[in-house]
Amino acid sequence: MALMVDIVSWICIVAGSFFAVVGGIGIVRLPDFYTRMHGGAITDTMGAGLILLGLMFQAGLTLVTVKLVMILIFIFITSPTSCHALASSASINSSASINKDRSSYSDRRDSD
Amino acid sequence: MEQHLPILQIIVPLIAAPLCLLLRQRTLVLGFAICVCWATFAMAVMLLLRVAPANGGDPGFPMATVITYQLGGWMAPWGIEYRIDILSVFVLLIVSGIGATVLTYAPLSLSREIDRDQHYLFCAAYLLCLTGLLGIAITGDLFNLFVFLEISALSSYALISLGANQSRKALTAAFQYLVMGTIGATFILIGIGLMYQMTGTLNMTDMAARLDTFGGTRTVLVTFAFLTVGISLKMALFPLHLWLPGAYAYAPSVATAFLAATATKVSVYILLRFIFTLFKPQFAFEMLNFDLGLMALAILGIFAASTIAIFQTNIKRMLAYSSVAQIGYMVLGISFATVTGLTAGIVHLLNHALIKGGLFLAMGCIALRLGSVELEDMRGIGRRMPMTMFAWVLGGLGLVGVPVTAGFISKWYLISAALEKGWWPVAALVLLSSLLALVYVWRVVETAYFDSPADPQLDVAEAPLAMLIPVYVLIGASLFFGLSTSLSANVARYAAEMLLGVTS
Amino acid sequence: MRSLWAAVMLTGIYSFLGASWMLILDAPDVAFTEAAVGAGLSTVLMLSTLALTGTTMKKQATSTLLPLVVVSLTGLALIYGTADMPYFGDPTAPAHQHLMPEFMADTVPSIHEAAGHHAETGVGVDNVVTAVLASYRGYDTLGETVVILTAGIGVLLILGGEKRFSSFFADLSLRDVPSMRHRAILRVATKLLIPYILLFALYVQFHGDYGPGGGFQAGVIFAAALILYGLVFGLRATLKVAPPSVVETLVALGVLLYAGTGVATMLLGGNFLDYSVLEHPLLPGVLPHGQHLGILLVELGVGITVAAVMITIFFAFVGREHPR
Amino acid sequence: MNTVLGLYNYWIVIFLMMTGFYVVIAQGNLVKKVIGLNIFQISVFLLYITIGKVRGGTAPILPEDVTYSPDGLPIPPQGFDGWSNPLPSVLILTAIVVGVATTAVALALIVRIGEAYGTIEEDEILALDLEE
Repeated sequence: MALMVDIVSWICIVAGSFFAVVGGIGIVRLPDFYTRMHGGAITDTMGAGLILLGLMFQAGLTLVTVKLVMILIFIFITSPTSCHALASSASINSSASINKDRSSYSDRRDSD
Repeated sequence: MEQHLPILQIIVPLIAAPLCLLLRQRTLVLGFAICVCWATFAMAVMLLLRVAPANGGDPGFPMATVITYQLGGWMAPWGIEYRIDILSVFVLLIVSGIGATVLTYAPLSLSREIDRDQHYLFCAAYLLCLTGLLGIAITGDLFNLFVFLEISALSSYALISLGANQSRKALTAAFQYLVMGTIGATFILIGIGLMYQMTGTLNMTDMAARLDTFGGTRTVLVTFAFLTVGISLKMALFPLHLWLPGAYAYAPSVATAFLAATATKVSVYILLRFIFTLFKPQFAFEMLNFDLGLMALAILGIFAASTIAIFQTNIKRMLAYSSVAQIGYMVLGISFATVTGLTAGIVHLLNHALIKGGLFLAMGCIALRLGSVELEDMRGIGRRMPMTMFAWVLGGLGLVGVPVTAGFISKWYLISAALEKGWWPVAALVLLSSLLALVYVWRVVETAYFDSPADPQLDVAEAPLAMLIPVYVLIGASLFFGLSTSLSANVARYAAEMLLGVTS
Repeated sequence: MRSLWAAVMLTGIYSFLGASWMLILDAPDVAFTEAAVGAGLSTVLMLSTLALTGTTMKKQATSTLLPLVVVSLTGLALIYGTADMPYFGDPTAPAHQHLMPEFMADTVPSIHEAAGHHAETGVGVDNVVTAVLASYRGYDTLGETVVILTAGIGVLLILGGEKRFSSFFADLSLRDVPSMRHRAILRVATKLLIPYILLFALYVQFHGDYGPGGGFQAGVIFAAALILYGLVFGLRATLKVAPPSVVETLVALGVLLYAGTGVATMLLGGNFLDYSVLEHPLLPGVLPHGQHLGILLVELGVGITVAAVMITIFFAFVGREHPR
Repeated sequence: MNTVLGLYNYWIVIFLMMTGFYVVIAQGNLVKKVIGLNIFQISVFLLYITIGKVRGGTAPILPEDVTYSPDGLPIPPQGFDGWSNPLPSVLILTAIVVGVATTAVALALIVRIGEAYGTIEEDEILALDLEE
């Protein structure tokens, strides 16, 4: 049983780390602001969520798990909110910067 | 309550600063702050009486009295310890005395140079700066010294930036000071960290004792370098002086007078503590030939800064360069590493504080009436503000080192220390540098007395009495210590003997 | 790096990584503070400065040779200095042998013992960092609180105090209205979060005896809650919650509480900040006594001052905003 | 080899410190200078924390059920050989506060300089000062 829990927890942690890395790559490589935000969101939800879940399995039914659940809840509140704030302020203020990003993306494609 | 005197010396101005924020009302705060400053001075005098030898003037009396105070009731080296010897009390006296006199002078000058609704904040910052400087002089703990160094530094950045009402250059000067001061402080922080790593303690006395057993040579060497470079930045030792002229030239008159007279002196005190208490002179001077380097820098600084001072048109800036040169004299005295040399350096702490404080206060009077401190605006000022300019001339003579002034005493000790060691070229250079000082002082005197006023219509009155009295208190004190050396030079001599571990 | 925004954000990330490193090196208190201050507060302050002064810098034209030489020399000197250092983590290093055993064993001698009086020894606090911070070296922490006070006064002197707000209000209403529509989600989320942030601040404030935390961290978190409120609900609403004059009073009161504790210990016959004399007859076993009471009071003073100063600084920066 | 393994942590920290120091003195933009100061200081904090680390030690926070060895020292929890040094942590807590205080004052000055000169580049400010 303990082995099972260990295996499940490590699968979660490794998968979470994998998504965090994928999100990081996304932030760097995706073409414009909005798609990059998608990369950031992956890190927040799948990455952090799975790692926390894995840690919960490690901790068992203790106070630590309660704290981890709280962290998870707060991430689920703050992450979409900050994404929303970012996206809305981008759409209000800096349409120019998005266009610029697009053009730089097409430049890059041309040169590839 | 008497056994708590050491801590009261610090926490009275410390507590007064937040109280200024609560009082807020301008006159109330100013009056309160002035009272607090004088109370601080009174406590410093009481401390002197407890530390000084019972039979006053007799130079043969051994200086053994050291007051310690355990903060929090924890024994040193675990807790923080206040440790007051004759040198600390000497610096405490200088700082609190100047602080009280300058603040007494302040109200009128402040109303001209700073918004009235900022005066309570100014007083709070001034008291914090005073607290920081006093806290440095009194503590026996290296990290505590760093904390108070930063209190005084942060408040002086704010004080200097207040000159922005006159000239925006005050802002850049304050920023430059902030960057260089913070680099200096960070160097000191690195030094403290390495010291702690090598000795496992922060108490300076304990550290000095443990350095003998645990001192890995190379690490201690680097530690020494970082501590000295850091403090040299803070005390504007040539060539690390670049922040000082701007900062003193554009700060409000009151802030300039206070900082010029005290801040760099306290830094010199820290240097003395590092070299003599922490590392022992044998390490610094015999192993490293540190004295020769220090002497070269000092003499270079004296000549370079005095020469630059001659070409300044802004008189506050000129006096600031002169300050850099005077720091050179103090460091030169230290670099001799003899009792006479150290006496010269230490007594010059007091003499220069009085002279420069008096001169900058006189400049504040001129700024009040003229609205300018440029040389060309000062033409003929000697006849219109005779009292102020007379004080200025007396102070200027002190800078040159004319007999009967305090400056003469410093130079006398300096030259005799050089001759004692047989280094007559150094003595000659000191005399030569006085000529440079004479040139820049004379330029002002000539313009003030022998040129006709730029604008004869402009009505310029003598400065008010409330400002003249503090000016004359400082200038008068500098003359007094030029005549009677029992207080200044003898105390300095005791301090020098204590630092070198000589019992006469 | 031409974009200052990016530079500031990277500094914040560096500070955060530094904090993680500190955590690995067994300094949770420091890591906590560094994350809250270096990664949080400093970044916010720098960003608000950038909002006022522009976000790009021009290309570097000056020569970089001299700085490079200076820096290399300094670095080489330091590396030379490491040669005689005890190795990393060496438990026999003098730093871990001299004062530390007494700190850990809670057997630091006090002047009461030196004078031959019987007295309870030690501080009796589980978090040794807190014990050293608030009691053994409590005076340094008073100095630290005064540094914060100095920074608050300095920023007020440089940027001007509350007087600026009166002129600021004129165009404030204009600026607030259009953005409100887009902020519905933000406002709900913020309202949801702020109570928990405040609760967490209180927990950190009063839990410093047992785990990482203390007045400084709590003050920063408390201020962060208010700054968040200000960012989302606008300055006008924030000024109603925390009027600048009240905040300024709190700045002073925090320091006075700390220093006042010290004065109280002096009046009770101990040395300055000697908490062991703080005994009282009220509710034994419920209210803290002696060292515990002293630490509680001074940490509270630190927390109040830090929070109030941070809010003051935030007001000063925001109140400065250009009406362009 | 032993030396490298024993001291590498210090060297990394020294490299980081010097990076910050370089930014302070080489950059002409005032905000960049403050950023450099920040990096410099954070790295010095890391130096202190490095000094305080004891191999096999744990954070100096005693668990509730702590037991003491015969010589009065608390016994570290299972899996650890000792305690890391609390003193550097305390010093750095103070130093962090000093650092942020300096940063705040510096940034306030930059805001005023930006308003007074219209630029925060050092060479442009210098040129403007010389014009006067």
